[in-house]
Amino acid sequence: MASHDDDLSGFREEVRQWLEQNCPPSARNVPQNADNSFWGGRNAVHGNEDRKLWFERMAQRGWTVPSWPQRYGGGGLDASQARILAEEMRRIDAVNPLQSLGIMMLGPALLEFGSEEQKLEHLPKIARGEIRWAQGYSEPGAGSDLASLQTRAEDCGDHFLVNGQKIWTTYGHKCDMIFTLVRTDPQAPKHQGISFLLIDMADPGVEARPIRQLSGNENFSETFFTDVRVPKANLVGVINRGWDVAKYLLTFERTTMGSSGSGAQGEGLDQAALRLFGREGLAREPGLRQEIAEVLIGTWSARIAGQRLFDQGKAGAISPFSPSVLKLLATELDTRRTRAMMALGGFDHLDPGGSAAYKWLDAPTNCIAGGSNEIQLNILSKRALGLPEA
Amino acid sequence: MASHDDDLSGFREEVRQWLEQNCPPSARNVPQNADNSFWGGRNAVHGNEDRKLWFERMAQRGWTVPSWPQRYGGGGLDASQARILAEEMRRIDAVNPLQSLGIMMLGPALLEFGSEEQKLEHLPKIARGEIRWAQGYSEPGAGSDLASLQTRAEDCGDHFLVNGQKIWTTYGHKCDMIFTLVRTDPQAPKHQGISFLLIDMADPGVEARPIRQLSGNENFSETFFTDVRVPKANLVGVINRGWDVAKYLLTFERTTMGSSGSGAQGEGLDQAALRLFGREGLAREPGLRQEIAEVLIGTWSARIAGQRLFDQGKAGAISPFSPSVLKLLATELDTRRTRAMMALGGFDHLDPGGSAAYKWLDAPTNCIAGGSNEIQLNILSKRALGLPEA
Amino acid sequence: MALVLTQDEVMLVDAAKGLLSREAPLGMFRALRDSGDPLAFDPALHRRLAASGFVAPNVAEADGGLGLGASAAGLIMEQAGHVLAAAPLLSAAMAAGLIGKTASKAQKDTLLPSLITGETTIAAALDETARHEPSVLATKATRNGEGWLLSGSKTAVIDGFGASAWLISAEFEGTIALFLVEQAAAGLEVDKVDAVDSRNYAKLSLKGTPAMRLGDGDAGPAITAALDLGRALLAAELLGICDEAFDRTVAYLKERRQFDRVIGSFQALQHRAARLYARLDLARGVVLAALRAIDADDPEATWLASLSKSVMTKLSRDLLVEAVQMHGGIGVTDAFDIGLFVKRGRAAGELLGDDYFHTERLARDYWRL
Amino acid sequence: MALVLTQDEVMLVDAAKGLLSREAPLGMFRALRDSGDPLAFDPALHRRLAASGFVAPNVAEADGGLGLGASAAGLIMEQAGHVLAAAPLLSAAMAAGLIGKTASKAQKDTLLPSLITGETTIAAALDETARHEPSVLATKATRNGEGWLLSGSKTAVIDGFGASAWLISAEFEGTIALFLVEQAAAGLEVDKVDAVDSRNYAKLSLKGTPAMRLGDGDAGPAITAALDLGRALLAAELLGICDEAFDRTVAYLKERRQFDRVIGSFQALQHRAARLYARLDLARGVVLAALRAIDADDPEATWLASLSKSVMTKLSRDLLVEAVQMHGGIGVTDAFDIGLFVKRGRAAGELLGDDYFHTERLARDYWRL
Repeated sequence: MASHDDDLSGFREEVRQWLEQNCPPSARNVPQNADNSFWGGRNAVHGNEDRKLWFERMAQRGWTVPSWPQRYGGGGLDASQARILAEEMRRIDAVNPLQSLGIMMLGPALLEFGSEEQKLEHLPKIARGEIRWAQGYSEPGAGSDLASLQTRAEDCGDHFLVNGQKIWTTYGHKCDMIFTLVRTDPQAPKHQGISFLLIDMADPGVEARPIRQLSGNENFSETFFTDVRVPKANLVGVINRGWDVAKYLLTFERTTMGSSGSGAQGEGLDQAALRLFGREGLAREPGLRQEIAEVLIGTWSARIAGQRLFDQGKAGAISPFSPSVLKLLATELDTRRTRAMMALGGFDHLDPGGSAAYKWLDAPTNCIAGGSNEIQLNILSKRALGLPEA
Repeated sequence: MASHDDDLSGFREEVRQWLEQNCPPSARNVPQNADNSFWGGRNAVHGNEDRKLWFERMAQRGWTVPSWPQRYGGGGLDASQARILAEEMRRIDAVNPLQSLGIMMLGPALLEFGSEEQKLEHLPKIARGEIRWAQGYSEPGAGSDLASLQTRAEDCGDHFLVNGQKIWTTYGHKCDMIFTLVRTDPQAPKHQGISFLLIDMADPGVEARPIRQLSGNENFSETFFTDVRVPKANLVGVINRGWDVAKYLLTFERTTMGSSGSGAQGEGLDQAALRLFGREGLAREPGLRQEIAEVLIGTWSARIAGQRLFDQGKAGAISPFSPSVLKLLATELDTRRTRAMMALGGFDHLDPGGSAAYKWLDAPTNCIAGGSNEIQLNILSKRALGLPEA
Repeated sequence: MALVLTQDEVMLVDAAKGLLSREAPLGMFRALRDSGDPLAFDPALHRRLAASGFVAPNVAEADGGLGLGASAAGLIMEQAGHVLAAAPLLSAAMAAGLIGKTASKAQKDTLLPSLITGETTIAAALDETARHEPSVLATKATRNGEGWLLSGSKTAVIDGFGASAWLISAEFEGTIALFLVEQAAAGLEVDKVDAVDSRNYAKLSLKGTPAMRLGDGDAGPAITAALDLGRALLAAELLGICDEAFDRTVAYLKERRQFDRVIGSFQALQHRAARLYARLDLARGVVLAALRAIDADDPEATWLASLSKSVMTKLSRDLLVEAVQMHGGIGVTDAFDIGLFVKRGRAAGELLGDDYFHTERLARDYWRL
Repeated sequence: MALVLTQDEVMLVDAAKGLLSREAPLGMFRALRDSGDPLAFDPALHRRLAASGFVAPNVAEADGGLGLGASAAGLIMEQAGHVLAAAPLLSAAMAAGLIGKTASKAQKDTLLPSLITGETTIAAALDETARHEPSVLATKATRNGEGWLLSGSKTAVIDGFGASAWLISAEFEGTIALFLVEQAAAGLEVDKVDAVDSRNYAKLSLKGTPAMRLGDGDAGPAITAALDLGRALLAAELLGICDEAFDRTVAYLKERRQFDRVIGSFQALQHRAARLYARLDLARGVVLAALRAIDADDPEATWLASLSKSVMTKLSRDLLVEAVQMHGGIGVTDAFDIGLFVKRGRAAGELLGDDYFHTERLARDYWRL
C-alpha cells in the first residue's frame, strides 16, 4: 500500500509541475461550458492561441484521454493516476483541453466492441481532436422506445445503403462523423435487427438541420440520410447485435448526465442566494430559503454519490443500476436548482439573455434525453426490483 | 329572490331561537369526534342525560336527517334551509345529535334504490337512532378490486343463504345491521353478479371480530357469515345490479371523506404552532414553519372546494369527479397535516396516548379506505381524462 | 356570491373565447414574438378586445364602465391565457382599479374613457425590487408649485414600454401617494426590458419628473387593492395557461405511440396526469373565490388574492414541467408551442409575487408576525 | 476512507445480521412491546450482543475497546434496524463517545469495561426541550466540597429508564460541563416516558443531585461530537428500517393480487417504488460518508452528521408512508409488522433533531447566519 501511495504522491508532484509549466494562464479560470469548450473536428475553432497550445501539449501526452491505452493516443493512466490528474487540473482550474462525444461515448464503445483496425483508425483521431463525432440514436417515432427505430441500412455487398432520419443529434450540424443505430434486419424482433454503424457526415446524402430549443440554443439537429453509401468496415461489433453496443453506451451517457448535474457550472445557488438576498434577506423569505437549502442538500448528496461511485469503481463493486439512479436524481435536481435560481432573481432572472433563464430552459432537456427519466424508472423497477410486466 | 331570502332569514331566526331553547349547554362545545358522538343502535349509549335530551328533541323535529322527507322521519328541509340549520348549529357549537352510516350511506341508497316498503321500514329507524348500520364491502381478497368480492348469497326460494367474509367493516362489532355487497351470480362477469343485501347482525351465523389499528383503536372489524338466512325482502334494488348501488354509495363516501379532512377536528395545526413555538419560534425553524404554512394553504383551498361543491350542488352543476378529487386531496392533506403536528411537538408528541400520535397513526387509513387513492387516480385518469386502458 | 358562474358570466366566457380564438390564435403571439416588435402587443387587437368590452371591465358603471368587476376581468384573463393573447389587459384592469379608488371625478373623466376603448394604455409602476416586495418604496415626490416632481426608479412595469402614461407610487411627506406621469414628461427614462415570455415590460427612471397626483389621501390601501386585483388576475391567467397546457398534454398522451401503445395508456403517466387534474379542479375554486371576494369588498379579499397567486404559481410550475416532460423531446423545441406556455407561466408566476412571497405573506398575516 | 465497506466490515455486517436474526427476530420486539416490560429491552440480549463486540465498538483500543469507530457502530445499528432490535446500543455508543472524549483515565477505567460488556447501561441526558434544541441548557451545576450538585431537568433521554447512570450536561460557571449521576443519587427523579415506538425513554428531574464531573474542561465540543455520532447512528438505523420496510413492500407487491394481476405489475406503483430505490441508494452513500468522516476526525463530520440525519429522516417519512399505502388495509393493522417500522421510524427521525432541524442547522452553518 505505502509504496503505491508513494508512487502516487510522486506522480502528483510531477503532474503538478508539468501543469504549472504547460497550462497557460488564459486556459485557466475559464467557465467550463459548452461554448467555451474546444470540440476539435475538421473545422476546429480554438478559443485563443494559448488554449490551442494547451490542447496540443495535452494531446501530445495523451492527456486528452488520460486513461486510454497509449497505442490509441491515450495517456495510459490507471484510475488513481487519472483521478490525480483531474484533481490537479481542478486545483488550478484548468479548462478541459478537448470535449467530445468521441471521448465520452464512441471511444469506450470502440474499446469494448471495435476491431483492432477500427481502434487504430478512429481512437487516435478522437484523442487528437481531428474528428468531431455525433451520436445518432433517437428518431421522431423512436424516443423512449429507442429500439423501434426505423432508419434502415441495406446490405449491398461491399457497402450499406442507409436511408432514414435521426433526431436529437447533439451538435449534429457541427460534427464530422456520426455513430448510429440502424436497422439491418427489418424482419427480426425489434431489439435483434439493429446494428451500430459509423457514417461520415461529409458523405453525399447526409444532411443535418439544427433544432432550436426553448433556450434559443441549437445544441441538437435533425439528421437525414438519403441513399448514403457506408463502407462495411464501418460496422462496429456483430451485425444485428448493435443493441448490445447501444445499451453499453447508454449506461455511459447516464453516468455522465448523472454526474454533470451534481456540480452546477457557474455561480452556485448558494452563493447567488447570499449575493442577491444577503444574510438578512435569507430570513425574510423562509420558503425560498428552505427550497434552496433542500437543493443544496440534494447537491451535496449527489456529490457524495459521485465519490462513492468512484470508490466502488476502484473496488470493482459498481451497481449496474447506479447510472439510472444518478441520471434520474441529478437531472431532476438540476431542474429544481435552476427553478430556485429563477425565483431568487425574480424579475431580473426573466432576462432571456441571462444565465439563469438559459439554464432553466435547458434543464428539462436532460430529464428527457439519454433515456427519459421514465425509462430510468422502468429500468429500476423491472431490473433492480424485479417487478413484473403488466 | 328577495322574498325567498326573506323566508330564509325568517327560517334562520326561528332555527336560532329553537336551538337556543332546546340545545342544552352540555351538548355544546363538545369536541366532535367518533368517541363523543351518539351512534344510536340497539345498545345505544348517550354521553349524558342532556345530550340524550338534545338527541330526542332533534329526532322529534326530524333534524337528525334534516333533508330527508318527513314521511321517513326526516325534517323535509330544502338545501338552503339545511345549510342554515348546519350554520346555526355550528354557531353555537352544538354537537351532532346522531352520527351514523345509516344517515351517511344507507339512507341515500334507500332513497335512490329502495322500495317504498324498505324506505318506510328502515329510514325512520335510522332517523330515530334505533338501528346502527355497518357497511360490508371489502374482503381480504377484494380491496381496491372491490368487484372481485366472493361472499356468496345463494337463492333458496324465500331467502338467501349467505357465506363469506368481509373486512374493514366500520365499527362492525358495535352495529345492529349491515348493508353488504354479495355475489348472487358467480357465473356472470364480475361487476354483473353482485347484489346489495341488508343483513341483521343478530342473526345466527354472523360474527364480527374487531381489528386493532396502528393507533390502538378498533374502528373496524372482520365480519364472518356462515349459513346466514336473509329474507328476500332485504334485497335492495335489482338482483345482480348491486354494483350500481355500490358505485352510488362510494361516491357519497368519497365526498364525506373529502370534506371531513378539510376541517381538522380539535386544535388546529395553526394554533398548535403558535402555542408550541410562539411567534418568535416560528422564525427559528423556517422549514417546519413553511411546511405548516403549506398545509394551511391546502386546508383553506379544501374549504373553498367544499363551499364550491355546495354551490355547484345548489346550481345542479356538480362534476361527477369531484368526490374522487376531494377524497384524494383531502386524505393526503390530512396525512401531511398530522405529520406536521407530530414534528411540531417533537418528543412530546411521540406519546402514544396523545391526540397528535393518535391522529397521525389513523390518517393513513383514509388514504386506503373508501377506494384507495390509487383507485381515485384510476377513476380520474380513465373517466375524467379518458386515458385508455393498457 | 356563489362559486359557480352566472348565466351572464358563461356568456361572457363564450364571447371572449370566440373572439380570442378568431382574432388572437396562438400563432399570432408566436408571429409577434418572432417579429421582435418592441411593443410586444398588437394595438389593433387590443382595440378590438376593447370594442367587445374586454378591456378594464372592472371600471364602475358610475365612472362610465361596465361595472363587471374583477370576476369578469379574471374570466377574460383566463381565456387570454388559453391563447397567450398579448394585450395590455392586466395593466388596464389594474389602472382602472387604481384610478377608480384614488382619482377625482375630473381625473376619472379624463383617464378612463380612452382606457376602456383601448386608445390609451396606462401601466402601474409599483415595484422597485427584482423580487416583488411592495413595502420597498424609495421613490420620492416633492411639491413644485401646483404640481409634483418625482425622483426614483421602478422595475417590472407590466405593459410599461410605450404606454401612454404610468401610475407611479411615491412617498410624499410620510404618506404613500399615487401619481400619473405622461409619456412626454421631462426627466423620464423608459427602458424596455426583455423577458422570457416576450411580453412588454419596462424599467422607469425618474429624475425630477413632473407628475399629477391622483386624489389627495393615503394611496396605500388603493395600491394594495390594485396589487391584489393584479394577483388574482394573474392567477386567472395562469389557470387558463395551465388548463390549455394540460389539455394539450392529455391530447398528446392519447396520440403519441411508443412501445406499440399510446403513451397515455401507461399507468405511471395516467396517475401523474390525474393528480394534475385534481389540483387544477381545486385551484379553479380558489381563483374564483378570490375574484368574488374582491368584487364583494370582502375583508378576506387580500388574503384570498395571495392564496390564489400562491396556489396557481406553484401548480403552474409543477404542471408545466410535467407538460414538457410528457411531450418528450418535442416539448423542449422552440418550434413546438408548449414552451410558449412554459415561458409565460414562469413570468406570470413571478409577477406581483410568487408562491414563496405569497405563502409568507399569508403566514405573516395569519400569525400576525 | 473509501465509501465502500472493507472486508472486515462486510464480515462484521454478516455477523451482526446472523446474530440478530437468530437472537432478536422481529417477533421478539413485538412480544416485548406486548409484555409492557417497563425496561423495554431485554438485558440478556444486550449482553449477548456485547459478547460479540456489538456494544460500543467505538471505544478506543487504548481505552480497552475494539476501536472500530462510528463506522462499525453504524453498521450494527443498521442491522438492528432491520429487526427493530430493542437494545441500548445507541446510548452505549454515545456514552462511549462522551466518556472517551471527556473523562480522566481513572474514570474511563471505572466506566467503560462494564459498558462494553453490557453489564451497565449509561444514558446521555442532553436534551431539555421537546423539539431537539441542544443550545437550550438550563441545568446548573454548583460546587459541593469536592463534588458537584446538579439542578434542572432533562427530557427525551434515550434508554434512560432504569439506566445504571446518566451523563448530564450542565452549565458550570459559564462553561458547559458534563457530569455523571448514579442511579441511587439523592434528589434524582427518573420518569419513564411512553412513546409510539415502545422503546425506553425517560425524563429526569434533578434537585441538588450529587454528581461526578467528567474531566475538567469545556465539554461543549465533546457533547456536539456525541450528538453528531448519535445522529449518524440514528441515520444508520433508519437506513436499516427503510431497507427492511422497502424490501417487505416490494415482496408484497410481487405477491398481492388485485384485478387478476400482482399489484407490482402496475406501472404507477412500479415508478413510485423505483423512486424510493433511487433515494435509498443515494442515502446509503450519505450515511456511510457521515460515519467515515466521524472516524477520520474530519472537520466536515458535524456537517455530514446533520446531512445524514436530514436525508434519512425525510426519506424514512416518505418511504414508510408509501410502505403502508402499498400494503393497503393490512398495512394499518396493529397485527401486521409494517406498522412497527413506521412507529420506530418516526421516533428515530425525531430524536436528536428531525430533517427540519438539521436542514436549518446546515443552512445556518453554511451561510454563517
